[in-house]
Amino acid sequence: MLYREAGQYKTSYAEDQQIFPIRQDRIAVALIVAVALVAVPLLASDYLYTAILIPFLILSLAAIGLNILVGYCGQISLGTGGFMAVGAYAAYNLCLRIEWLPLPIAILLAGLIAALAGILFGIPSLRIKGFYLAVATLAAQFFIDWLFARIGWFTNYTPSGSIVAPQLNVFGWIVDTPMEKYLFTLIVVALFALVAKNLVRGRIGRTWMAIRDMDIAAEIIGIRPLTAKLSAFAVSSFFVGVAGALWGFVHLGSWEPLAFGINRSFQLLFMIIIGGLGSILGCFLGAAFIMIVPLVLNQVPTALGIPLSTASISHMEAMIFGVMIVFFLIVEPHGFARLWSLAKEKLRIWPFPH
Amino acid sequence: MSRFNWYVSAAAAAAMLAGTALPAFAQEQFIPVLSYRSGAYAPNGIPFANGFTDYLKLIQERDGGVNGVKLAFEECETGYATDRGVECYERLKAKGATGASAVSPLSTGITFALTEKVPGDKIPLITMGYGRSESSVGSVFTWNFPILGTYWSAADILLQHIAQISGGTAKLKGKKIALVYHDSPYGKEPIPVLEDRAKSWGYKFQAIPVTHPGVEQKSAWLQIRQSRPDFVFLWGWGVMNSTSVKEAAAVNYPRDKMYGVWWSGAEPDVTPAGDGAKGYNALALHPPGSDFVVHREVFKHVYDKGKGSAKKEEVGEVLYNRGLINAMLTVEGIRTAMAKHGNKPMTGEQVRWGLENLDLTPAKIAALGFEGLVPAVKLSCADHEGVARAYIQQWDGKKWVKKSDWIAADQSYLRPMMEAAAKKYGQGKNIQPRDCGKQS
Amino acid sequence: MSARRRPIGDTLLVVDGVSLSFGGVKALTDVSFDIREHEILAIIGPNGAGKSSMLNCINGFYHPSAGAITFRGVKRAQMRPHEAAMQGIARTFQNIALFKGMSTLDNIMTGRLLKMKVGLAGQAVHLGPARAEELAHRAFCERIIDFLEIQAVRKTPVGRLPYGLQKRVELGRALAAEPTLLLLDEPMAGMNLEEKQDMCRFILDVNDEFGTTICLIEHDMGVVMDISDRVVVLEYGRKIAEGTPDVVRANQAVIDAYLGVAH
Amino acid sequence: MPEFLGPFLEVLIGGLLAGILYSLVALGFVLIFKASGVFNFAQGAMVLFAALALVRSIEVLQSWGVNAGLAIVIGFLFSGALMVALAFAVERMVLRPLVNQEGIILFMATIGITFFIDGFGQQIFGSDAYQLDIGIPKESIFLLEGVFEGGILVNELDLWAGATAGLLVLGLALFFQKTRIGRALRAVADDHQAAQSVGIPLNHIWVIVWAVAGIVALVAGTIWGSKLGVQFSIAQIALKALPVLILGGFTSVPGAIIGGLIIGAGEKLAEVYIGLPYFDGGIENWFAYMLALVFLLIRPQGLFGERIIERI
Repeated sequence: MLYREAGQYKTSYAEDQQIFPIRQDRIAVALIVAVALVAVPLLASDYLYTAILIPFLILSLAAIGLNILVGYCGQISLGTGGFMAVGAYAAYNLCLRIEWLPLPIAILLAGLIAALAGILFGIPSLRIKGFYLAVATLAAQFFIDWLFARIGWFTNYTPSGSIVAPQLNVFGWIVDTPMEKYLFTLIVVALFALVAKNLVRGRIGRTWMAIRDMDIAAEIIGIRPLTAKLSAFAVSSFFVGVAGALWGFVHLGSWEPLAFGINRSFQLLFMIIIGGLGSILGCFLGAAFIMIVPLVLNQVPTALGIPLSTASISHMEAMIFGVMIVFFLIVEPHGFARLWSLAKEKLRIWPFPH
Repeated sequence: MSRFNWYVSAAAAAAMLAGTALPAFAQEQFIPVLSYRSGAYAPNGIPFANGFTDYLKLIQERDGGVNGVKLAFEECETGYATDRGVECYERLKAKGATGASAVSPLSTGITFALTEKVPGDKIPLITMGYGRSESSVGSVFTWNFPILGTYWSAADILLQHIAQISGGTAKLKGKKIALVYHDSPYGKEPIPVLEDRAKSWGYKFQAIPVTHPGVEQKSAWLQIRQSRPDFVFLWGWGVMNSTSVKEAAAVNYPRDKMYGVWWSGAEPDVTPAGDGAKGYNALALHPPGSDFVVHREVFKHVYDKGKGSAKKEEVGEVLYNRGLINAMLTVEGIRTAMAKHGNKPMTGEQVRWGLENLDLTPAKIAALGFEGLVPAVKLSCADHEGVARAYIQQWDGKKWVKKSDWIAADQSYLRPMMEAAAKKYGQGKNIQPRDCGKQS
Repeated sequence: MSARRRPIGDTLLVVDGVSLSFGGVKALTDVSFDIREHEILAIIGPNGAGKSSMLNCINGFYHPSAGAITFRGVKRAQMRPHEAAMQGIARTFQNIALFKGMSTLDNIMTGRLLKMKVGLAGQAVHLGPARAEELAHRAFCERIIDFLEIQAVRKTPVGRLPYGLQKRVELGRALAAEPTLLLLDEPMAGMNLEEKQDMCRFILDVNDEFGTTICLIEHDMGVVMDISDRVVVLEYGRKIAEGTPDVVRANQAVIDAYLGVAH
Repeated sequence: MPEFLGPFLEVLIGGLLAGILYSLVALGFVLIFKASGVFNFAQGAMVLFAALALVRSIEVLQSWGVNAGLAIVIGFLFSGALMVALAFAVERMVLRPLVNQEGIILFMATIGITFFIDGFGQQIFGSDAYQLDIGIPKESIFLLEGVFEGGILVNELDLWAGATAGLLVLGLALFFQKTRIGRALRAVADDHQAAQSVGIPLNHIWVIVWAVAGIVALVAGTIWGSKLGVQFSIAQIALKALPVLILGGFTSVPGAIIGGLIIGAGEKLAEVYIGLPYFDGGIENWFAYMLALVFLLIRPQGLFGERIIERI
């Protein structure tokens, strides 16, 4: 009864094409925004910001980027970590070499540079598909890892190869406390999530999905596979690159290439499979899940009086992720996002099933 | 984006609140333990973590804590990954009555990341025998404590040793020295010293990287076989060490011309190579073995109660002992702080003071049961390293044999380098160096 | 058939001596015919006669090994399918080629992709021009949805629709492109009588209301004879007859090859 | 003899022998792909799992006082049985529910299997590094010492690996050619329907092929484990086998061998002659991938790929 749309009539296509056409959803979203912007800053501890919320938000953004490529355009990539690295190192070098450049602009430019890298490594997708492409994207991952570890220029010849992000100065707003970092991340991620939603529900999103669902038919209705695939690589890498820059600048503060290694790529892939391929909401759900499982594994057994060793926890983590991946692929390839919308459909007619 | 999401955050928040509210023993001193017991570096991470936690358990069981203040600790698995290390740090830094006392990440990469974070959180960062070399300069790196040695010290000690056995630094002219290193901040640390000395001493220096995790070294060692360096320094970690020793054996590079840093000189680094490891040298920060006083105490108060972290026969391994020492330094830092601030849980800031004023005299060390394991060490505002000395040990196929006297790092050479590097770092970060003359 | 609103006009597309072979197997041999503006042309023939191959040549999916295709007076070189689409050729498939993960509405909207012009940045903010454009095209697609009577399944993923409806959606997607020439590959295959009647009506209405030229492949002779203006008969990759339904019906070669078998 | 030839040959031979080790892992991939069209990302994890099972069971048996030789035999039987059990479990719990799904979905499922096996194996068998010594000699041999100064270095263990790989390929070839099951497997590779008509249910075929791949993983694990010690890192050699597959083709057993040789030799030569002198080294990690990628763009079906592969 609480969640029903009866009585909500749409009198124009514009109304019908809102992101959240149902009133309850809009209320919920408004509530979440209020909670995220007001309640969280009032209540949260530094721990919540720095260990959970900030990485959660940034990884969600990277997952959105990856989902555009995998979930919307159907091109699998195992090189996401590499493109995050491109974003992070590009932002670092832009800030380092062009001192007057405002940080937000540097991050956007870093995203564009990552997009260029994405296009470059996306070119093979025109000839190869599926796991051949997956292997090709691994080439990108390993090459980029090497590039930043080995070519001193990118790290300003730091002897250790570890680089330190500059102070976060957003047009005069010095972002340094965890709360400020959280708010900054929240704003950036929310804006980009909106942009992503706009893209996938518009022309370009339909282009990608057409390529994903049936590339031959897509070509016959006039879609150029070249532009469609490369635009997906570019947009995806842009998001991923921005996320990489945030990861380095806001979350880590100091990093080395291993921070963007192949494990990161797998982690993001897990997020979108578990959260839901082809769903922006799913990226957030998947990221939340991946963030929360280790925490639960840490807290719950201890609370129950059966403490696990850290090794067991990390093994359990791997096992649970593995099982969840297989589970979702078998039961619900659209992940949490679909479960959520099924739940909504049920709620919509509850308590009267017909 | 959805209410589900909000529930999740709310649940997480609740869990956090519960988590922080849970310890009813509000008067505990909390020590975070960043460890790695799984993944590619587990063989080295496990003994270290065992030693570290065993010492804390010893203090708990035998003494009931430090000066009556109970210790609490929690392990967090970093997998030797920087991002997970940061996450662990964030997760643990605010636990306990007063937050984390001090953090020992056992990873140079994590150290670099945390160096940026600890000044804000006011938690001292103990990097015993690793970390940023220039962080030895305490006036700039207020919160870093690379006690007992840095990689620059290690490189210098190795160079001194080979100069000595070659018959003086002049004899090194024209010699070739290769560094086989873990391609990470850790492995890259010694390069500046080795390059700088190459200029003045006239040896040829060649750096050969090995990519994480270090199981692929064939090309590196074929290269060494061809270029025939007079000495090979090894800066490896985890499986990379044993692989290097094996590959050296495979290409017949004389093992006794190989010198590992003190992180490449533990049992798991040589035993996999079997007889191939015979003759391999490594730096030792401290001797191995379980016949020191502290081990007797650990057996008596921890293992006999069935509370040990390791198997009994693993007690006394090189890295186990290093874990013990690292934990002891942490505890003594806390104890020193209590001497000034009273017997209650110390904040990170107070522990920092304690570490900076740490003065472990031989008598104190003996009392702690570490006689023969740890040299006398005194830290100060200017010097966070305290003492930088090591000896060369050689693997005889069964055990490590001491091959040289203790060699102290040449501070007259290293200090100016460290200070210059620290100054550069400080300028980049706008840090005003503390005036150490004024500090008590 | 009632008097049509738009009389059959000039030649729109000329197929001139087209041959196609796959690794030695000849799919089409020297086929020539033309398609005239506003007409409904049917291509018939027994299984394996090369009908689908012919359509594939016309929309650039296959490249003829010999011969030429001239569309609107322009002789085309090798072209890709999307180029054919840009020139105004749309088609449906024998085995439905819809985008299964997308809703009916989205599928039909993909037909409008070529008409949408707002750039990436515009779409990203989704205000002003992008929004206006989206709404305008939505309105157009809604007209098609109304026309095809699939309003009820507007938001349903097409993978879940019954076969007959999927065929309609596919037609809708082709129509959304406002094609000059519409190629339909067995639009009524696998349908029951009622569905077939609906489909016939849609085809005739499309032809009548929008003046779309239609070239279709169909097996059901009754349908073919009813709705087409002219018929081209293929057998073993060769054209054996061409003309109005009545002429073709009377052709001995056709009777032998095809109708004879069918009856 | 020109002076550079000795070192060159040495790097070349070293690379070829390293390549054979990659081939051993690649073989497992090929078997599964050939028979079930599944790109099994878990092959590397299976190598680790098998090696852990082997080394730990030998250790336990010896601690019970079983003599070394017998312990090794029982250890092999036990780990072999475990790999067969794993094949059953994978078929029942992953492949069967996912039958008729797209290749890419199955691929992602095997990534899930990878993580599960990694965690499970380490949880049961421990995450430390273990020594595996089943008596394979590990000495270095120096060939042609009269011709080149210092001779050409070859490692005995690598020679053993080469011989094992050769035997394995021979065995697999016989298995595919001469046995009824083998022929059925080949039929499956071409056409699932045809396989049904041979009279072996598809499910059984999957179990068999996963079990065979498991045994191959055990062999690879034994050799890699003897070489490197059994620890987590050997799961990551799977990543080295991927370029080999692309080069050799996904369906060709000889392709896996030849591809391994080319990748092994190529990356070592590149590292020694390009990487270390000009780029401070480290290029071998991506060089194999780049080599494979360039190759892929020119010849998508691989060296020995049958026809044009259905690129899903």
